[in-house]
Amino acid sequence: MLDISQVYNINFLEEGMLSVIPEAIVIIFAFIVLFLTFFEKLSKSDNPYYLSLISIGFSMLYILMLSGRTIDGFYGSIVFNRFSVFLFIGILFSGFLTILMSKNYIDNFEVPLPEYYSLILFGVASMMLLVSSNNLIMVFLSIEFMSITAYILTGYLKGNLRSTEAALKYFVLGTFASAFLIFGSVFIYAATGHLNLYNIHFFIVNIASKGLVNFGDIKIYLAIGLILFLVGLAFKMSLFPFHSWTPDAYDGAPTPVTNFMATGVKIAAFAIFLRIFSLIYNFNIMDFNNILWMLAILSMSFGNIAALMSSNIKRLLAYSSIAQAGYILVGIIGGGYYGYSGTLFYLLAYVFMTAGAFAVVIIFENFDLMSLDIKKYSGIGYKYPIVAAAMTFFLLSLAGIPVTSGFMGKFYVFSAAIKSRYNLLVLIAFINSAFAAFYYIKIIVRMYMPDKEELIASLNGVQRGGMSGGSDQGKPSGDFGIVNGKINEELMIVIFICLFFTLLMGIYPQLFINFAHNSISSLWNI
Amino acid sequence: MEALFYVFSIIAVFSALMVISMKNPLTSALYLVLCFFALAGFYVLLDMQFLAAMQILVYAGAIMVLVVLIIMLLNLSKIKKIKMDLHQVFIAMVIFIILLVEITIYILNGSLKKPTGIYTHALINKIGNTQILGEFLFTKYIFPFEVASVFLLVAIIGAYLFAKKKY
Amino acid sequence: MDFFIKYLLSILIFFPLASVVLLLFINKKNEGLLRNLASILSLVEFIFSVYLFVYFKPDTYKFQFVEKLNWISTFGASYFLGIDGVSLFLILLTTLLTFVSLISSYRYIKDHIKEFVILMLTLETFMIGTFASLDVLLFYLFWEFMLIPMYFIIGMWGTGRRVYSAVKFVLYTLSGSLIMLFGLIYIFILHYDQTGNFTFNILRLYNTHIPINLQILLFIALFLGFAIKIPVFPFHTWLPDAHTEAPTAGSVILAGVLLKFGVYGFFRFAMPLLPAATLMLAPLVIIIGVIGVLYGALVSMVQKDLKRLVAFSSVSHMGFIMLGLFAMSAISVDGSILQLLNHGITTGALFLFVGMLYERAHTRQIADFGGIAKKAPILTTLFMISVLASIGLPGLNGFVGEFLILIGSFNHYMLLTIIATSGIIFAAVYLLWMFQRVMFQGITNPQIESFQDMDLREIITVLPLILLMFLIGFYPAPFLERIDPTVVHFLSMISRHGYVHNLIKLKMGLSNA
Amino acid sequence: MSINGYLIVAGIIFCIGMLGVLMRKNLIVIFMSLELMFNAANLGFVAVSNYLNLIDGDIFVIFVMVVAAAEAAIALGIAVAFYREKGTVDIDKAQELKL
Amino acid sequence: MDAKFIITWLIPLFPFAGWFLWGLFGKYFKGYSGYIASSFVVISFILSSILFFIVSYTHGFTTTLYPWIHAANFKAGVSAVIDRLSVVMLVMVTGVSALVHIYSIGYMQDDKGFARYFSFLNLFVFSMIMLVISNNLLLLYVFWEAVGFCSYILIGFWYEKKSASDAGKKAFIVNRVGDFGFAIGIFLLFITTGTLNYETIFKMIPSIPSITVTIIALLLFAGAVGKSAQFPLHVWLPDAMEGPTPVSALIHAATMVTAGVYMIARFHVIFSYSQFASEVVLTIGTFTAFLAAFIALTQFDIKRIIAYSTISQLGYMFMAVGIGSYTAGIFHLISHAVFKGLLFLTAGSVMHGLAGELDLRKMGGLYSKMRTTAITFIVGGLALSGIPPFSGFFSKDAILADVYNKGFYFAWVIGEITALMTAFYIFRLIFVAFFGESNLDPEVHVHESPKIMTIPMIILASLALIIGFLGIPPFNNSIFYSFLHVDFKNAYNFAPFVNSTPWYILSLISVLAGLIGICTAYLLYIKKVVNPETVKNIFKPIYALSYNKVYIDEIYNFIIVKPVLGFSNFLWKVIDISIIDGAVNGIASGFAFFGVKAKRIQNGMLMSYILTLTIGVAALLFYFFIR
Repeated sequence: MLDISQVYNINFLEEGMLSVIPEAIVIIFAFIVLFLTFFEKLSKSDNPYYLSLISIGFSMLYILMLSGRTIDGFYGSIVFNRFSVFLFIGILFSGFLTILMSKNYIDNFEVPLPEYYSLILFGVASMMLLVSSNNLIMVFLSIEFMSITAYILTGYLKGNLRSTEAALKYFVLGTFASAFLIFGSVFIYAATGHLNLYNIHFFIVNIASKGLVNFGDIKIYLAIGLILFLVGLAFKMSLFPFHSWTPDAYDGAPTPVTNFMATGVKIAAFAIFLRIFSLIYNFNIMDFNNILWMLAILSMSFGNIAALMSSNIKRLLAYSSIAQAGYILVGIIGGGYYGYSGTLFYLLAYVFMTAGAFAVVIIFENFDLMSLDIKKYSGIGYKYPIVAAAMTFFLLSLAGIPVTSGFMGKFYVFSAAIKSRYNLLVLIAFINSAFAAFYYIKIIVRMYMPDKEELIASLNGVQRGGMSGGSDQGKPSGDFGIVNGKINEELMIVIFICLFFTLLMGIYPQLFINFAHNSISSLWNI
Repeated sequence: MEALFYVFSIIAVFSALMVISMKNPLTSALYLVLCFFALAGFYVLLDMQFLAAMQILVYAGAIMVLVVLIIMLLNLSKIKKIKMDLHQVFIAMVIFIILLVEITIYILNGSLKKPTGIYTHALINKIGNTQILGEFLFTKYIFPFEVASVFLLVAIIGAYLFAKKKY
Repeated sequence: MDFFIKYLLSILIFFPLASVVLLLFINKKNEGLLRNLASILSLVEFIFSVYLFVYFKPDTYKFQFVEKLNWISTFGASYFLGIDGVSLFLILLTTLLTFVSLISSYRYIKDHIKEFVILMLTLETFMIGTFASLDVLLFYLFWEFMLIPMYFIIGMWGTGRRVYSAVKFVLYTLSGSLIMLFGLIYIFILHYDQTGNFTFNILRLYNTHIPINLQILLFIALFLGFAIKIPVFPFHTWLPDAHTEAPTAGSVILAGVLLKFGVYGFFRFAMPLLPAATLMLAPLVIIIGVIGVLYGALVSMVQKDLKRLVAFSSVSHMGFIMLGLFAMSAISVDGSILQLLNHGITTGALFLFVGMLYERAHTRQIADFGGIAKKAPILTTLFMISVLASIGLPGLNGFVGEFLILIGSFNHYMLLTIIATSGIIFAAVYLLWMFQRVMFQGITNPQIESFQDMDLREIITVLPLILLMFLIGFYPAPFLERIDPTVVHFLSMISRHGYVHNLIKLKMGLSNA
Repeated sequence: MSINGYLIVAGIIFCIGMLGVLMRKNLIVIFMSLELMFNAANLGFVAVSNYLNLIDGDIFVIFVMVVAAAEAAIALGIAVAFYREKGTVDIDKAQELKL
Repeated sequence: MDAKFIITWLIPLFPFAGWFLWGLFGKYFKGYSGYIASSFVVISFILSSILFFIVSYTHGFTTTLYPWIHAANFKAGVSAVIDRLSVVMLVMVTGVSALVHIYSIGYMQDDKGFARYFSFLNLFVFSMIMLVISNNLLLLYVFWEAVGFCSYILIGFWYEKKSASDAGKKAFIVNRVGDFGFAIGIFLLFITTGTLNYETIFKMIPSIPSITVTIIALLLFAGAVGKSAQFPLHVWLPDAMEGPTPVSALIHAATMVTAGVYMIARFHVIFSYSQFASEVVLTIGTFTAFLAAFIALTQFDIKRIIAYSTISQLGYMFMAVGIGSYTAGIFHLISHAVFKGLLFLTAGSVMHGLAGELDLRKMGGLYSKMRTTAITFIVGGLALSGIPPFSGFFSKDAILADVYNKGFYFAWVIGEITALMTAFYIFRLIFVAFFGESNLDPEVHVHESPKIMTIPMIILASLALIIGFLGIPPFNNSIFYSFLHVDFKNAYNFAPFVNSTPWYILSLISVLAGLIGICTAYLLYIKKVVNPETVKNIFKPIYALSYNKVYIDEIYNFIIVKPVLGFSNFLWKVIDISIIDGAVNGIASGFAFFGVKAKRIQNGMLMSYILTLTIGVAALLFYFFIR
């Protein structure tokens, strides 16, 4: 008779609990917000919104207190280290900005508020769990957790056909990809006998270096497992050809949720991929670098080319996010200290520039579907100069023009790849970012250099009729972010935060680079 | 034992095929239940009676009932009308065959790690599979277990939000 | 004062930016104040830059006014500024032309004045930064962001197909500079591989040892970036469009300063970093340059649009500069650098005049003009001086540069220099022909009848440029004596590492083949 | 029975599930196909676990079941919501979002 | 600072100051600018004369104003060489200029651009002075171009006339073609000698391979061909007559066009070391002299006739320098400056009196109406025809005698024929315009020019009468020769005398040729022995050839201008717009095309999304498979 308590240290609570307190804070607050549903008065007011913001703040505070420590919790299911801290901050920022921009957006729709905010908080928690999970079960569970909140949030606008359809597509595709992920885990498990990432890592390093087992035999299982697992992760990272949900889901989802998906989901997915890649993939099992190489090129090329002809701003940003995923992947391919920290840096930069862009999208969105057309942006450079200037900066950052974080990020990951002599890859990436500038500039053109008639139309506030989004008719037709000609404060706060970080990371990135470096150093700190 | 394996295999594969080829989703659902039973059989063969029971309870019992309920809830005759597109079926078959061949070849060519664990057939039978699973679940995997509970709560909220007629 | 001189470069870079902040607080409606304040601030900036000239020690190649601060220590990038004889004048040119173009646009720019002056001053910051930075990353930062204000200036205040031109300008140059960035990063990585240190300090990167075949590839990468900016012959097609549609101020800055960056890039980066490739590929570059000389001249000849003609003439002039730079004799490089300055002054002035014509007649078609000399003698005289400077008439600035280029290149590339020299004939043909059709002959267009001569503001606009034309033409010594030590050191850098020996072998091989 | 046999059966069921997702248009059937895929993975886990004399795989199965159950709830919720708006569960009718 | 320095640099300073003053403040000076400008030039003339005497009684010197260009090992300063050659030229240039300035006051009286005119004229004088005194090739080149530029703006002075601005442009461009060769010559000289300073170059010439010297000489000569309007670049000069007549007198007769001759004389060391180059100079000179005279025979525009005559006379000068008789060349240059300046001024006077009429066919009988003009014109004509004792006789004869005695018989024969034709065409002009019946437009009020114009004419006429006597005794004993020869002693004597035919025989032949020409003209146009029309009909093809200027303009238009313009259009329309820009835009539209395709992948069909995903999986597995 085996006493399991002897095998495993039962006394896990003291240390282990510390490692999940950031998540726990968020989850507890999510519950509190959820309970507000029971009190009609409370749920109708702004309470859920403020509570959510507070929870993020608390979690952030706690993380900063804890930062620098490395805690393995729950028998290695969860790892809290500087790597997670970096990404926690990114995710919490993503959640924070999403909540900020939701306030105004969601108020326009008659939807229950507590559930919405609690779902966002659950989403944040699930992403944090994903980032810190150290076990295939945990990875799978958190991915599903994260996805399911995303599905629900995507379809949150009840009665809006686009929202429901987006949820439907996202759900089917997401689940399909998850199936590959678990099926892949089967083979990884079969080849290594472990589910813990560190154990798998040790197993691979040992057999690779010492030849304890016939590596060639299990290599096939390992490879097929890793490929199928990669499919599941690549789906979340929206790499071509696993990207196909991205434009539709981004398009149909409520814009704050789109932002949440574009920033939070993406960095969480990239973070866990980075961890798994650095622990497992990167050991000559097969040339995964080549696969990623191709995925990166395909993603950036497809994303950019498809974005060229898009006229819907959300779809355009979706395609752009596919391309950005390609760029980020370049950093992972570049590898090493340099490449991984570059990836983290880029991810953080990506959060701010994308969130900023989506905040601007929200400002000019309304119930009319045409408000998402880039024609809507005609002449806003003159009407709302600050917003337009900020938008310009975000777009330039996405395009990778200097003085913005986007440039520094690109520079960082690309130079890492050159350092590992992926010359062709970087060259293609550079060419890509050159012609990608076209569609970002297309929007800037609209904002500042509209055709005469378009300008007149936009100045007169004439709305174009056309496809209207389902049952939204009869709702007030003003833009969401603009009340009496003034731009909503929360959105302005979002824009300013994003602008601040976009510029800071572009002009003085050293702070963030140090941070990213420290984080990466904990990746091997097993 | 081998014979049982083959029997279960044939049932499982056949019923799986029927699930995807039946026009009536209700029939498909019933075949799916059959498939789940076959899988439960496998689990018994693999010393995991607890899992077999779970399989039947959770899948055949809960999920499938839910599915059938939904099929009934939605207008069945309308659902039945959805036809397959031959063109699409053809492409799907091609992809299916390619993937099947690839996966089979890999599975046949590769081999697993040598067994290293201590939970042999004898040990499992000695302790009892339910007890082992329980011990693992509440010690080593306690955290995922807890997360799963939150996860289910979120799913409940989601289902509630989706299925509600109006907010 | 000590402080002022010590941090003069930083002050020069950030003064316009500070001005922008100041201007942000001024009400958009207060157009007069915005204009005047911006002009005054740019004048102050110009006066600051004159200090640079005054305190510059002419007899050394070493970088002066050096400032160094840690910036991104991870990449070894620092806020590293310094100027030598070449960048000194380019900075002076920048500040002068910014001032000139700001006051030139009082009439041309009618709407969105606040945006305009802000963009102009922002542009100035980045242009000066590009010339002053000795750190590759910093350089690139300034270099690339420069596109954005320029893009807005073309796109927002341009004419005709302004959006097309602006976008073409950005995409064209962006493509080039990204490939260039690739090359620069590669060198940076190579340096790391050799020394184990990340550094973007250009002075240290000069010591990177790069195998010759790699050098050639890298040179091509850098070449693309710089050549598009210059622009050199097959990559020039953005230039006519951008020039033609840009507002006057934009054209002036574009021709006067932005085109200089390509040559400056060659001078500062491509050539000293990749000496072997430079020596090997110099004949090819020169051939391209000479083709550019003739091509630009011939195509100018048949242009119907004034601005387009001047734009193509830039292609021709830039060909000369490339010839001089890559002939790599001290005289020709001196000449090239001087010609760089001259081209900025002359073509800047030409664009100013074309702008004045456009403001009055609302057309740029040569055929629509004629007989202006009678109505506007001052305009005619000053325009003629600029045209003659562009032709390279002795006594004006263009001649000194061109002559030095040609006489310096003649020794090494006799035939090509002769071909290039024939460009001076064509220059006379197209510019004089244009001048004749525009300014002389009888008046055919009724709009010309009400043509007004230059007012005081316009005279002030062009006067500094005209005076410079004469100054450089009659007394280029203050310029050349500052350029010369830098150039001599530049050439000694190219011929370091014993590459010259290999080159001679290579050249012989080429001539045998 | 050798472990490969179980894995091949799992693979076949997985592929069949995938085929179902690919060729069916009925949302409900697609969902059932997805369940098939999940179950194939489950079978693989149990078999591998048994072969390696380990338990972790079996635990994974439990979590997969949890996820499957949760997803069933979501899927059917979405199906109902979609049906309410479109009057069908034919996914080809989901055409609002394109290009 | 010594006196020489000050005097030397004061000479160009005055016209330079004049240029600035009239250019910038012309409108405040009004009519006075003419007088002050003239006095400036007169001061320059006086200073030049002082310098002349200084140099005559001491020796030449060089003086530097400031170092101009100093780049690496390339050095060029603004410095002057003052020797006998340059002072002679200086005196001539400033003298003729002063007279033309004075004349212009009257001629340009009513013109709106009065101040502008004097500004440019002063600029020209400045440039010409600098050209003459420059001490290095770069400076020479600078002012070589500068005088070209002045010629450009002065020809196009009446810019409203298209023909005038065209002519100016043509002059500039054709000159540039010559300068192109000149510039390359300078480059070559620089790389072979390492300097552009005259003295150093001349010292090094004997040690340079003769082929190089020949090439350099030919290239430099190309510049001279352009500037001095020799065949084949002579086409600009007749057109240049669109400018104001005093300009023609000054620039296109007396000074600028002779710069080529001066330049060859200045570089006699180079040319004399290359016999081939010198022979080319001789050939071109001879041919041009003949060709221009031939064309002049049938022209009707009086200024053009004189212009062709200038080309022809310049041909004589080139003959002289081509055979190494540099002093003879310079002598003819000086005397030609005087009598040709005179001819132009008188022609201007005629125009002035006839309200700008130039067509010979609309004149006649002017002698009685404008006597001073007529007499001075005839003096000029006689000098041109080489009739003693006018200056043309001495100078032209000195050249032809040298040509004969050095053994270039063919050139001599051509020269004599040309002399005959010269006398014919100039007297044709005189007889038709001043004598015979009047074909004047009755509305024109013919009047003699004011004093301010006639006095310079009279001065020039008297100079034309006396200046020739500098040429006695003939050949190497003359005053002029002995004065100037000092400067040419470094020349290599490549063409020694082979004959010693006495001067009086040769002179007789020349005078005879001149007289025959005059008589023929007299017979044809005064006596009307034969109707000129019949002669014209007899020699119809030749007449047409001459009348149409040997079709050279047309040929140039056909073989150069049109192809170049066509090629340029090709470059622009095809290479630039279609190919390069087409490729750029093609790339862009290619991306757009793929963009549309890529959007099609995203067609909203869930099935196709799943399909892409699955294909991706299959491909990844397949990739592993093929490894």
